[in-house]
Amino acid sequence: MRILYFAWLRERIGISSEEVETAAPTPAALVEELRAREPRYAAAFADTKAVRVAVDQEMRGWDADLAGAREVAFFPPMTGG
Amino acid sequence: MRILYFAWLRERIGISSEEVETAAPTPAALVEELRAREPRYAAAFADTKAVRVAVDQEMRGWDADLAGAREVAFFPPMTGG
Amino acid sequence: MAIEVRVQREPFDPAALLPAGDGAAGAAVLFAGQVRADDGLSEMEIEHWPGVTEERLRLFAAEAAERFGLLRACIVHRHGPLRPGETIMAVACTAPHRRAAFDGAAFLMDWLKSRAPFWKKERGPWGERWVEAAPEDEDALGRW
Amino acid sequence: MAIEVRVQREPFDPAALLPAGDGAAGAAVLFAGQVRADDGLSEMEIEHWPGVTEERLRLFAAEAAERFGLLRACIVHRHGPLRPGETIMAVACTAPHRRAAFDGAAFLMDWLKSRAPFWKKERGPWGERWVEAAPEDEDALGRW
Repeated sequence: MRILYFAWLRERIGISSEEVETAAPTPAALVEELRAREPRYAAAFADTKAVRVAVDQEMRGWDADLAGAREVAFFPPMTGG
Repeated sequence: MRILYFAWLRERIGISSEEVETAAPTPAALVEELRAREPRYAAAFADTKAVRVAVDQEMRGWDADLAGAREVAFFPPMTGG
Repeated sequence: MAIEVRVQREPFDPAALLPAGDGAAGAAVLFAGQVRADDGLSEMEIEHWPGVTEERLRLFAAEAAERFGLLRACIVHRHGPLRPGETIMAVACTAPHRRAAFDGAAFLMDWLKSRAPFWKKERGPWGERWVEAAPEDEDALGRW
Repeated sequence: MAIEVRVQREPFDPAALLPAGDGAAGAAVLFAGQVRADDGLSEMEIEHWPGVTEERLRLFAAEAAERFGLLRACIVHRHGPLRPGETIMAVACTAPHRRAAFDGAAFLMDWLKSRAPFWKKERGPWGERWVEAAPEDEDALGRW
């Protein structure tokens, strides 16, 4: 599965995207896996209330079904314009 | 007193302004005097619901006090923009 | 706070009313009104009340600037004959944030439509007719 | 109904988004957002999600066109580094009448602020910081 990071999540984790092997059923479970990997992930996902999720480019909740998903993106609330 | 006419009032009466000698106490009374003068005034002021009044360049009602007024303007509702 | 009002016979470029960014205005809203060719309209003629028109527009602009905290309010309105597609008038407002700039421009348009001494006559295949005031333009003032 | 969306690094002239009058559009509204020099800000950097951003903006523009009966909706948004006074983005809408053009532009701005994948970082005497989403921007969506 491809994972994308934007804005301060990208900065804290140090990469903008990566491919991971995971069977996480939800974004919440996926974040738990990432947090356990390295401190920089734990730091980036310390407060998930400030993080939004898109699954295959659609905004989704933390308990969305990741079965069949090819891409998950994590980012702070958008601030365009 | 100076009287101004705009838009279709100007067209129907045939002039854009004139000086009149009048002691009319209100715009309503002034219009009665004008109506009595000539058919073109009677035609222009046939329906005063479609006419607005400004006294010394301020929007006023038909029973406004004309004492001391130097200028009265008659026109249809404004349609700018 | 800067106010600029022009009532003129000559064509003008509405885009020229957009100011260069100055680091204070985060938002600029420009409205341009153009002559529509409805019902085969061939010409529109705008009459106004010289002197009084400018004074009213300056009052509206000052009121909008005060009310919405505008940094700049600019109104240009043409009179005389205009063809379909030509720009009749334009309003430009700048403010620190977008809501004020939008509200300033919409407020100015609503007031200008029913309270500035302009009258429009249309010419077309049907001859000529004076444009009547629209009840919704009067109603629009109610929201301010 | 025409829709145009551009996301680009290069500066652009917002005034160029105003279309020439075509006899159908009676009203054109142009919004331009500019970098404010608040708190001594020296640079803003805009990150976005290539591909997805454009797709979202096209969706918003199509929704606005449908909802308000716009004749044309155009959005240009920059990414990369910007200086105070520079134009970040602009939205232009045309419609037969003014209310639709105003509503179309305000709707696009509100959606773009909170639902298009852009993130802003500011640099200044205090170092650098990511701009946090404003609760009032989220609230603004409620009115549509």
